[in-house]
Amino acid sequence: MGSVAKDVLTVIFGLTGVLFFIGGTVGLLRCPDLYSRLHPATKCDTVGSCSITIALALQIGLDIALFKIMVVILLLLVTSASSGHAIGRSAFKTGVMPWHKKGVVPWPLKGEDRWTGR
Amino acid sequence: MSDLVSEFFLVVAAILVVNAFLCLYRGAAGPTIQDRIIGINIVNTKTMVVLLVLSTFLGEELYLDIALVYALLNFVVTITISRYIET
Amino acid sequence: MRKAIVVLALVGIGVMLIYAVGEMPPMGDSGNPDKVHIAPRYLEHGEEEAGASNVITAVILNYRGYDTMGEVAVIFCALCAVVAILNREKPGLSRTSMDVSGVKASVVVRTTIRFLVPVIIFFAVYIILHGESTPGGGFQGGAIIGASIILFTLAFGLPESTRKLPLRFRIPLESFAVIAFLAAGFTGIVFGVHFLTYLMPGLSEYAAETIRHIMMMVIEIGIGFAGGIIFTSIMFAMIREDQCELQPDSP
Amino acid sequence: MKLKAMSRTVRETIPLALFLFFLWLIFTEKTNWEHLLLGAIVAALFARISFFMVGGRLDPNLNWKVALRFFPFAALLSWEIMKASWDVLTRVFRPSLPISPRIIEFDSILDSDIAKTMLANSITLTPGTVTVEIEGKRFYVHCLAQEHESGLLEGKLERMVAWLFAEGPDDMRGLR
Amino acid sequence: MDWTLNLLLLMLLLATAISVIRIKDLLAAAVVFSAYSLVMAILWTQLRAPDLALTEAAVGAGVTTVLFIITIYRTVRKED
Amino acid sequence: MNFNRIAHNLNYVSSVVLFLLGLYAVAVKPNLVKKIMGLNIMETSVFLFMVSIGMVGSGNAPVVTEGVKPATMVNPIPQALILTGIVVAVSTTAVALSLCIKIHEHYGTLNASEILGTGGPF
Amino acid sequence: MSFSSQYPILLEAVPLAFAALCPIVGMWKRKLCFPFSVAGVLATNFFIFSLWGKVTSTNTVTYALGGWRPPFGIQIRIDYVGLFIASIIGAVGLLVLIYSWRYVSHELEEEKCTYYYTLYLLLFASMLGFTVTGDIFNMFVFMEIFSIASYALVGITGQRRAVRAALKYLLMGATSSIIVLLAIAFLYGTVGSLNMEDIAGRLQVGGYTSVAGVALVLFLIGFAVKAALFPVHVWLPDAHSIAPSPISAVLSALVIKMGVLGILRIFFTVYTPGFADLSGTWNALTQAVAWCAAISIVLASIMAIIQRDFKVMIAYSSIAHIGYILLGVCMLTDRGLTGGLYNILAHALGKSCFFLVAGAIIYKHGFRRITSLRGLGRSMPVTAGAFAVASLSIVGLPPSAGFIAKWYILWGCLQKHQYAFVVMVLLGSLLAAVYCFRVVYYMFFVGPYGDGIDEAPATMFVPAASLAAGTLFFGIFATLILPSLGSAARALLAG
Repeated sequence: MGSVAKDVLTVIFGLTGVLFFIGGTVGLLRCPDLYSRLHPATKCDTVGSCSITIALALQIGLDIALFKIMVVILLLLVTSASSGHAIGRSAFKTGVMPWHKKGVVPWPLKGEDRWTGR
Repeated sequence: MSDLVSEFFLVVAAILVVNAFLCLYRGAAGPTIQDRIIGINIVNTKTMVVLLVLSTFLGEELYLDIALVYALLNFVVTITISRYIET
Repeated sequence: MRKAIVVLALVGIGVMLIYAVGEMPPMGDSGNPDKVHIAPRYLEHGEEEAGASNVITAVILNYRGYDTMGEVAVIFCALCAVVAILNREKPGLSRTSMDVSGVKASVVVRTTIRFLVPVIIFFAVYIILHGESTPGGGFQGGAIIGASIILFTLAFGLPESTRKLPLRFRIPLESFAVIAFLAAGFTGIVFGVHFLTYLMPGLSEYAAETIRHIMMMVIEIGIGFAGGIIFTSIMFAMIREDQCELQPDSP
Repeated sequence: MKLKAMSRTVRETIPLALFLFFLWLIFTEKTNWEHLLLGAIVAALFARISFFMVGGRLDPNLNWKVALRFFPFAALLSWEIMKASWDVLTRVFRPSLPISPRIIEFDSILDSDIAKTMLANSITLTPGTVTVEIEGKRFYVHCLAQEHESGLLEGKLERMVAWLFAEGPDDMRGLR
Repeated sequence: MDWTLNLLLLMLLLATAISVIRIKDLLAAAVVFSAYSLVMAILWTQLRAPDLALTEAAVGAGVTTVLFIITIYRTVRKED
Repeated sequence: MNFNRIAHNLNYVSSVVLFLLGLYAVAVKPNLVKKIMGLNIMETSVFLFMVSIGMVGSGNAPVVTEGVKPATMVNPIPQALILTGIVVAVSTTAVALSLCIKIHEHYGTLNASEILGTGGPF
Repeated sequence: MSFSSQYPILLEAVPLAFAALCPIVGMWKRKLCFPFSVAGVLATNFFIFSLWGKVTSTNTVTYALGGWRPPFGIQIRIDYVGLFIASIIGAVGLLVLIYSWRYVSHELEEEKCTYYYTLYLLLFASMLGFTVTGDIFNMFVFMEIFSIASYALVGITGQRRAVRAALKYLLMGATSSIIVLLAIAFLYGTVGSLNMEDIAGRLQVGGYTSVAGVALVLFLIGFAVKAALFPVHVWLPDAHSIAPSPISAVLSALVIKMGVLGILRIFFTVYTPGFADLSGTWNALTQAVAWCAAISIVLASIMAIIQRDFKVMIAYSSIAHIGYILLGVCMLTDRGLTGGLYNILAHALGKSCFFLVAGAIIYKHGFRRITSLRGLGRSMPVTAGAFAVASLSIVGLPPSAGFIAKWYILWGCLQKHQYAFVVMVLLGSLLAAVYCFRVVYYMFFVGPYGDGIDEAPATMFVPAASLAAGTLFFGIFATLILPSLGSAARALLAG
């Protein structure tokens, strides 16, 4: 691969990553409630960081640092999914109702007591 | 690494820091505590990516360890808070 | 009223500090007083004199090792202080509000932590052992070990953690860092050189350097593990809630 | 008897030790024999310690077959993740913000902890869905829009995970 | 460019510090405090101090924040 | 005052501002945990100040590697001192927080003006 | 290298080692903690007093840690003043430790006793380290150790007011520590060194003088909080009166002296008096400290008079005595400085005796009101007698050590023609007489007298009595140390 092509690919991947990150930020600021904020937080950031990692990897080449970056990214995948779940669960357990549009039933209500938890 | 690309990465890092600023707004203003955690979580992820970028740009692999520690401890804080809230 | 006085005093201090900052030598200049006096020697001869390619490690373990001994004594002291104020957890009896509430950690979190804890502790050990050549060292690794144990406690509860790390195991380890430092120092005294000298006289060069390496590594490991256990004990003492104490262990 | 138990312990520790040694190689970047020896000792020691900490093997459902099957699974999953992020991205940037979130619940066919964890994490990372709670086999998932809900209830991800861990009824497994 | 990044980080640091002091919910303040530590750590990589960045990430973001959270849960959550 | 140089020493100035913010929190905020956070902010500001002193423009981290001359490395001494400082800070924080827990057990509140009574500076 | 030349480091390393081993011993057998720590303090005392001969013959003993030449490594530097204070620490520390045996087993839960002794040994070791070190950052580290240990020891009982006092102490103490660290940062940024003598030499060369001046102010603020000087003394009355009595004794007798020692080191070793460029700032600051000290003498004495609680009264008296010491120091004459240093000894002995007596009374009877001390002169003759003798020293009457100290301080003020200070010192002594002799009056001259003797245990009254005897001894045989103290003061003033 020529050096110019590599640089172009780097820039493309980097810009994609930045786009995803900006998307995450915008989503975080625009979404109406915390459940919907979780979506951009967990997804866009993960993809964005993966994309930027690919851009970096193109520049680094096959090096031991690449493996280290991959370990970081793997860890990020696992932890961001788990922490997203943990945050969502803590809200769900404490009875935070999801925001919903008019006419949409946000939750197949089975028993009222679920929402009266602490 | 050519100069252009390193400049590009610095711009990326700066954009990410600006992004982190905006996320911090959610962290500081979010109505519920979970909102704040999400905001801070994103700030942390961005910080980590900035570290990765900086380490490549400065050519110092030393900073990769720091990024790894970030990823781990971000998780610790999130789990601690959410675990405490839900009980 | 009080606030006004405080703000006034703050403005006074602020003006004084800003003035001093304005008179400071320009930042980042390599001709500043602090960069021409002692630092050059550390940077140039740090590796062969002190035996660590990370100059910071060379400074904290060798040139200013006495400070680090004080630092270790500080965390030991903090542990004693916390334990003296809040008491130790009682084996088999102490609970946290999480344990009592009966809400178990989510299965996702539990499984993830189960997989992550070995990796985190291993990473901490890597950081401890490689303090001489890369950033990191005993204390940082210790903090990470502490964090991983708190994760474990959050997922599986305090009784489980205290069963895995019982008091009779933790108490000797807590003072291990200070003891390791003092042992290195007293070795020097036995050999008839100054306290905290790592190069022993009367040995061949290779043997002396090997012994220095081993001593520094023992100190790093000591700081790391003792630090981790100290943070763990502090957290256990702080997590434990007295009103839950009387409930016996579940079989 | 005791010897047998010991040999079982050793056998179950070895994969973890190998994994940790691999991590050590990545971390240290040095290949002289002192570092390798140190790495081997530390990896063995810490495999043993973690064995003690988590009280047995990391997970009984993990074996070599799962490790081999993981690679195609990961490839498929990353494609899904990419689609998901693009979807969320377009929704977020649309001025009208076309979302209509609700929480759905369904029963999973999966049984073991690790499979449920994998499914939950995959759901969290894929189209507009976040797992908010697991109670036994019942999953509670927050969906961002109608399409996501139907996509989830189709059960593609679940079948993938079932295939990965060789769980659930036979006709439900498979990569499609 | 380096200078700009430095300036941005310093502003971020000040913003986090001010919000730590201003937020009434102590738990939220603790969370923002961990972000403060992380920004500090990145500033330290800018100042070529990798050891300190590692320490700050491990101690400031990990141990100190966890201690704060534990304390807040054993005491009160709202500042009054 | 040397305003030109003040503008040049941006890190110094922001660390002074952080110091004042922390001191403000310690002195004025009624909540004890908030005070301790202020204490931490003060400490980090001093750390930032001290490490900035040792900075060399476009320097390298003080780790001896190939191709890096000692002359371009930053000063390692402040970094080593601050490492000790961070440990001291976290120890103080731990002791202070455990005292807070004990105080809450006795008083049921963490409001300094209720606990200490008015009149004291803290 | 001979073993005796290692004494300067063994001085701190030995108690630290005992402190580190104490929890392990306590885990094994809880009863052994006390003899173990006594052994540690005794061994340390041996090293301290063995150093006297060397220091008096060579003036300063230095020790390079790790074998590094001083500006590159940390140096231990024991001069006459340092050894003088170290000896006070050793002696008072030993007596108070013996005293605390019965007291602690009476007041504290059994589980906490181990950590009481550990913290006590850490406090002891770090005060010694602070006293003898020759490096400002090392000084900061030791300062933090003894600060944390004393916060914990104040609140160790876990009672309502104790915890409150401990937190108040902690907030002020930690703030002052940070200020000291900031000052160290400023100083390091301008001179690039951390060794005290090296800094002194490099400050003489000049450059960045104004920053060094600001650093001096910050140092002064920081150490003044530790020493409880007038405007920043508010933490002291609470902390010292509510702590367990042996701890009050150590805090009053030794820990606040560390702040004074810090000021001494900064004023006379780091920023030497002969320092040309900064002498204006330097002189102004000494004047300011002198005025603060004089105000704190009068104010604290008045506050002590209006107290009803016995221990709070003694605590306020400590603030007044810090005022005497700093007033003497800031007169900048050899007489005044000698008097200030001598008052460190006199106050350490007298004040720790006061607190031990108070502790014995609380142990025996459980009351703290001054008016309820009636008739104790009969029922507890040794304890009350020790109080009466020590109060001579606190008030400053012959033949006690306090008299010599006050005499020299007055002499110093007269040398500088500062008659306002003379008046304030005399007024302070008068007020001290009022609050001390009121207690003595209640003890000896007011009934109802109990029937028979009801004395505290021997491990409690013997330390108190020997401290009281010490005040008399150093009053009568003052010439044992006064001449060398005078020459040490002259050496400090010469820079």
